[in-house]
Amino acid sequence: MSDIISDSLTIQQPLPLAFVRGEAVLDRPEDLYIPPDALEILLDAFEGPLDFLLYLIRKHKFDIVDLPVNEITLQYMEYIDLMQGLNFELAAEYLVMAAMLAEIKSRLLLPRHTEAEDEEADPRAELIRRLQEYEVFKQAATELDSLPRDERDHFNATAVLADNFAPLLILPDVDLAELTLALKDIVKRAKDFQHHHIKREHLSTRERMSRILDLLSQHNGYLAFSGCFEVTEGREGVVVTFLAILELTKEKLVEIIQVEAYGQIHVKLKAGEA
Amino acid sequence: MADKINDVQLMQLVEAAIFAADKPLSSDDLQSTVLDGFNVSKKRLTDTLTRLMQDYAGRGVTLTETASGYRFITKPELSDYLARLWPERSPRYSRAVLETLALIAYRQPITRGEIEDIRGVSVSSQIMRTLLDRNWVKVVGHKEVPGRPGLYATTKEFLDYFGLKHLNQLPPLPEFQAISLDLADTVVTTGELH
Amino acid sequence: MADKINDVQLMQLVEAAIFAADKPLSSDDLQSTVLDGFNVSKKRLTDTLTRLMQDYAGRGVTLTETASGYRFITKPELSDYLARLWPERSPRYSRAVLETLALIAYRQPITRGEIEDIRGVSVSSQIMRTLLDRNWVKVVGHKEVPGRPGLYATTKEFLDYFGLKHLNQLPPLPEFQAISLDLADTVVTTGELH
Repeated sequence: MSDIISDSLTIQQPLPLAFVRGEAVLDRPEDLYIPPDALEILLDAFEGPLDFLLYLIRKHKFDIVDLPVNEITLQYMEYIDLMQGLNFELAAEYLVMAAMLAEIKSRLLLPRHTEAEDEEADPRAELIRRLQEYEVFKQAATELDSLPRDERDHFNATAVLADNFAPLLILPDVDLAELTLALKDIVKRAKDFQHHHIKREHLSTRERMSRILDLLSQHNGYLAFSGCFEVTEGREGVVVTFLAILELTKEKLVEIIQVEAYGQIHVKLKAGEA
Repeated sequence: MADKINDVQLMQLVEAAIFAADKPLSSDDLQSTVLDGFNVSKKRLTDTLTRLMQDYAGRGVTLTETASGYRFITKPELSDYLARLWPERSPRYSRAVLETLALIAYRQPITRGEIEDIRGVSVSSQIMRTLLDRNWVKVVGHKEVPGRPGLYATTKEFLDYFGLKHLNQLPPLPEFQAISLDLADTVVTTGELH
Repeated sequence: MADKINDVQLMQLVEAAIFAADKPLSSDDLQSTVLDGFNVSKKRLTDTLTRLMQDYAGRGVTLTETASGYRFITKPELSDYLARLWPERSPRYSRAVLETLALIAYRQPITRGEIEDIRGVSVSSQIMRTLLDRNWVKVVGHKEVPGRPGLYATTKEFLDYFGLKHLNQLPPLPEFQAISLDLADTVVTTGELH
């Protein structure tokens, strides 16, 4: 650390800085005086050398655009030296800035040829630009901090869900092919342990059986035989219904009742089924 | 200190506190937090809460007092719609569910026992519940055998879901027809008709 | 399906949804969830939201719109009292965090190196972590320079947190004062003056 310091100081060789340092403590302007034990705390309050420089400039009511390098460098070096003297760990950025200030100062002191001036930028220009830019964002940060924000200026207003709330359940999709595939698996398994009958019963009859049972349930389990038929279905439909009723009878799911000869025939669900 | 607070401010503060708190707030909670230092009488606070309840009576959320305090709760009538804010995807159906559904579709009306006989494994109540809850199958009657087991058949919703007009639009399964799955030995020959 | 919903029901449903949701809800969010199937026109929904805003104008909570959508928040004037509900909340952020955030907000997309150049100090990983963990900033790409450093930008959550709808609602940046160094003069005089 001290090596870096002596390096940066050598850059300022032409300046009587050692002399200034000797006078520093006595000459410090009152508004800038900070007790040494508060220095570390002070430094913590700055966001780096640009922030610190801005503070010095503002304290002296200088204008950034007219950066008085000598004054500022003087002040800056005083603090840096003081802190070095007190063995404070200074962030490298502060030392780099010290070097930069010293360099600007020395360049300003060099005599220049008038013809070359147009091409050669003022050595302060870059630092001024950086100070200005930093100050803009420093202020932007303050404004951002003053915007009303969550958890400090406003809080989320929420309501809890009523007791009867239940999340929407998205049910799985099933493809028809999955059904037939499942059935093929069953058949494959069944083949292994079943004896084979040839049976060519068409689905329509089984479906109609379901429908008649359903229809009967809706009519308290009792329906006129003719009521089971849908004449508009045509001959084929009537035959399917008839076969379904016979099949249901055979499986003892329904009874066919006729109280007297040529009387009304009824279909009844077995055993008081309703 | 006992600062003044007018009725409007009091109501806004109580309202905002109950909305913002992450748990129900009792009158005591309110007094010891947001109202601390205002010296609001018990009666005045109760009146404020009553007034708030009235204000929210016709709204989408209502102020309710529960055992642990006051909180805003969404109107129960809206729950079905609010449910769509948090959809939950249920897992895919198991092989057992699909096989059971297939058997009911192709062999209806069929009892659970018959399904078990054909599948060679037992069919859990959970499987039947899944299919019944989905409204794809229903009990259309009971078989007159000991225990009177329910006879399952597919529903109109089942046909609608699979885009079918009739069951006979189900893909034909030649292998399935060639093998007898009918353990009850009720072989009928109706083949000529269709 | 396009079910009917009357104005009162619509307002209650929208109100309850915004109160119940755990994040702000946009018009699109509302349409695709709670209003799905109701066929509510864009205008009708906007009118409903405007009406709700008016209804809550004098209350302790207000309906506001930020980048991600609508939500109810407590009235800012009440914050000092409401803060007593959470004795140790309301996180404060250091100047370093705020300056870094301001740079990302106004100069996005920006690399960490560029932030360091402007601030004149290094930006600790801790600072970036704080901003990333809060979901206020995210890496939106990489700059095509050696090391391919991440380019940071602010998020919708950042806007929501600061109650903004768009980035252009951020306070305008103060203008630079033009650098007015008269080179010929200053170079000569500086040396003499100091």
